[in-house]
Amino acid sequence: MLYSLCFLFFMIGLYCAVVKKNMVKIVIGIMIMEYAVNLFLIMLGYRLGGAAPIIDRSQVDLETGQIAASFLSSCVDPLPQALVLTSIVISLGSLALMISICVRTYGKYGTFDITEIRRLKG
Amino acid sequence: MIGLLPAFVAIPLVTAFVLPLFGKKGKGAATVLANVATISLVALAVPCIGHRGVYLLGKWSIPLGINLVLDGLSCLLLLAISVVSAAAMLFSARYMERYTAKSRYLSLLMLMIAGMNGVVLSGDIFNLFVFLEIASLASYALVGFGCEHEELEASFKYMVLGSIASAFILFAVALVYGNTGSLNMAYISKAIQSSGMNNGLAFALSLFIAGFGLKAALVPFHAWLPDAHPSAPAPISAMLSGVLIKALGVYALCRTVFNVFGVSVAVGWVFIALGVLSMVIGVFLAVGQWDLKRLLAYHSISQMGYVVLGVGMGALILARGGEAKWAALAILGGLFHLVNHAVFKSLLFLTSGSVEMATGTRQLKELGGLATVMPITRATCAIASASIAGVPPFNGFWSKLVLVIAAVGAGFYGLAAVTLLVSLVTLISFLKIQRYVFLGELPQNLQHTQESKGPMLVAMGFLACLCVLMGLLLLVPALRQSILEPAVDVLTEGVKYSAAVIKET
Amino acid sequence: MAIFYILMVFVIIAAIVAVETKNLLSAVICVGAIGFGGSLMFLFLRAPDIAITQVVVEVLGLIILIRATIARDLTFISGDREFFGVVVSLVIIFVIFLAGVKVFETLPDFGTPIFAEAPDAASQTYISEGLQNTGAANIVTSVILDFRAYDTLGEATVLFTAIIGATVILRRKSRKSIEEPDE
Amino acid sequence: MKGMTIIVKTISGWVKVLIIMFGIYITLTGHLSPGGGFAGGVILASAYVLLMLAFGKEYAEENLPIPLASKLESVGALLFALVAIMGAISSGSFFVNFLQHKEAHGQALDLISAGTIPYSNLFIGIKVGASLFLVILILSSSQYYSPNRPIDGKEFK
Repeated sequence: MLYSLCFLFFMIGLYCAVVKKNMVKIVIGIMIMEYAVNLFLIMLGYRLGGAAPIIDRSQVDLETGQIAASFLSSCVDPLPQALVLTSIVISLGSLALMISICVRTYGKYGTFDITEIRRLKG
Repeated sequence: MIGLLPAFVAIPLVTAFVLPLFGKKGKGAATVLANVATISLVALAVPCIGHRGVYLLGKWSIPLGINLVLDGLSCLLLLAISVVSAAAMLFSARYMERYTAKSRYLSLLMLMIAGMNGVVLSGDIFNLFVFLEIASLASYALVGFGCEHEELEASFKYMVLGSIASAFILFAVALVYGNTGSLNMAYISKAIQSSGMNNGLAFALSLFIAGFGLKAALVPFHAWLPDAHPSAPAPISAMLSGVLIKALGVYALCRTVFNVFGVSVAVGWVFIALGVLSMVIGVFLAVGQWDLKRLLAYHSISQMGYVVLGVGMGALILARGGEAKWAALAILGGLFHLVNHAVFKSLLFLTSGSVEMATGTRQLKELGGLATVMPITRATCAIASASIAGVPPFNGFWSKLVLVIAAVGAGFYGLAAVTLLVSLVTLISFLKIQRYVFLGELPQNLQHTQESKGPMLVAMGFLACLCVLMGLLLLVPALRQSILEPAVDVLTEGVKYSAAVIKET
Repeated sequence: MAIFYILMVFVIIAAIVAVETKNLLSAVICVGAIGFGGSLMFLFLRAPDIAITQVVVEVLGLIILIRATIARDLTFISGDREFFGVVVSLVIIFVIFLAGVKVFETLPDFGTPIFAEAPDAASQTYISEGLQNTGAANIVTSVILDFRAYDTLGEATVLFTAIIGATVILRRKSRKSIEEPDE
Repeated sequence: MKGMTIIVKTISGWVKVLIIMFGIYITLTGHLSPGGGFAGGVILASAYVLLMLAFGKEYAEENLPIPLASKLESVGALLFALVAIMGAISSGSFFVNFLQHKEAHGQALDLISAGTIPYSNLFIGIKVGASLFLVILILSSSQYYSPNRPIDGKEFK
């Protein structure tokens, strides 16, 4: 059910990116899609009543390097978190580039309306 | 050789990081450095021929770490990327003098090369996504490099569709991870083979096809290409049409479909449908164009259709359990056309850049009679046009011939007819280019046009020689067995990929 | 469990408002609400690393977005593209959504991650041997900077590319005038 | 931009120290607690953005000129790539954590531990901080505000 809601979230972003004609709105739509994927990835790794994947001193025997069994059986999946960290930064980068293009286009055309920004045919 | 694999990414990356440090004064040094980097990439790519192997980054065994995989298909793409990028870089040395911020331009171009090399070498699906994003972001910025009205508009359009494609791909990666618990392509493939396809994986596959199809500009997803490719500076158009859509689109598509998910009849038909649609619609839209670069861009769509058609026929025959030799031949035709297209289309875009630089326009109706004033450009353009139209003995002819033979042999007579028809229309539209650009009356305002000089001619001449000689790749058995056939084997072996990669680690 | 549904509904409502509101600035503020809601969700999903990064990235992202919208004569371009296109896109999106909803049945239930069952999932090893092998107590850090450091290099490069691209797009003068000597 | 009132200026003068310290803390303890180079770098950048908003663009630019920020970005990225290449030189494969498992290199859960990870975090922090500061500075240039004013000089003729 949560997964489906997450997919609905993704689709709202897609709708916004495809249908809206304001450039900033389109950017917002793409941001929403990226949020949805990030959220979905983290949900995939969640364990009910789980623990964050950070070991503290009480959970590890520093002499032998043994990690407490309770931690092993309750830790959430660290891999999707690493992926999402990467993908958040990627989306920040593409946001910066996209907004620069929007700002520069605004400087040229004087509008954010893509139906008026139509020099190219087709 | 395998130990040097990360250098394919490291060299362009480090060069790209260093280049912005050169200010305005160091422009010459920056150009030299960038050219040295691309030429060293060619020098690295050539010894890769015939090798295959797996490189473990950080010495972590897979699936813990990330691996780089070199096999026939990646080697083929590496060769194409390094050759075309060396030519484009050489061409830029003089062509880009018209623009400001040259060192940043060179840096972006290096980043694009690094991204493409990363994509073709990666053995990890998420890592593939990351490098795909590097190459895509660099290309969005490069399309808008001129900062004129049309360029910014094209760049925005391209960026929106590209970002949607990226989101699709990332969602598909998430679905695959959720279903198999692995990100390494070999392990994903192993998990799929043991548990079989389910709805989730099928949906992920269709998202992959949509996402990579958008990056490859196959026909229902082609809207951005005719705007983006003409708007970029000429060497970038050459890179985009020549290798970017192949490395990010077709290569990634083939890798995921053939080696990770495994072929099926449905996927084969989808490929064939995409291919035929791209071929036919692309070429008929191209004939009506009067803008030189826009015409070439529509032909890119059409020619990519050939590649996808060949690969799709192979997939269909393999999935049906038909005769393996026709499947191999169809895939051979597709992949051979991929490299050929990389060479002749980048050459065509470079000649269009040469024409545009000399005359200041690229409208066919304003041009004419350039044959007398620009003989070398004219000669290279004629060679490339003959190649793309499939005139013997140039390289385009051989790949189209192989495709037609494979289609007839496997019993797809309709597809063979479509291939020939599209080839004919291509010939007509390139006769149109020759007629309007190089023949006829030289207009008054173009009387003082001069031939391009120096590195631009070297780059064009180099690619033109390749166009003439590349038929040998097919005709000389030793070359065929060391370059083309290993690439075909990667695809025909299909999901055996995973066992091979896991064994080699 | 309930908290996830509450937050999820919250972000969806914020997304709908962001999409449908007429004022651009309100849309941007709604994006902020989505981001912070998502960040809270990450916190409850036991991903503190992501929550921190999401919050700080959200702040900067909002500043970037607001810079793009404020101080312009906030044009109220709402509205959609031509009607036919909208209907077709809506139908396509709805079909994809219906197709997509089915596929989530194949995933393991929420709260039982795949790596606990899959035979050769890497995550199990990260948890049990990550500290020993890399020395980092934060397993996410050990993954991004040691096991999958190559990804992180790529990610740093993406940011580098985007910034170079932004400086290139926003530079003052893009072409040299023709009169200037060539060399 | 002229900056804001004296109240804002005084408070942000205090707060910036806290933010910068927090950013450094987050960057350096990335291997022990949540955070890391990216979050820390973004926090450092946001300290400068605060200065920019409160004191005006010129003040922030004096503290970190654009060419310097651009160089810092390249250098940070280069240093991170260098960590990878050092791994290749010392252990034969890119990204080997070559400092881990050295005898005198600190115990797990100490500040100096985990081999190359803290250094990678530091370099990424520098790179991300510089680049995000740069992008906001560039985006906030007012030259693109008015659509009717010719902005590119000769381009508009």
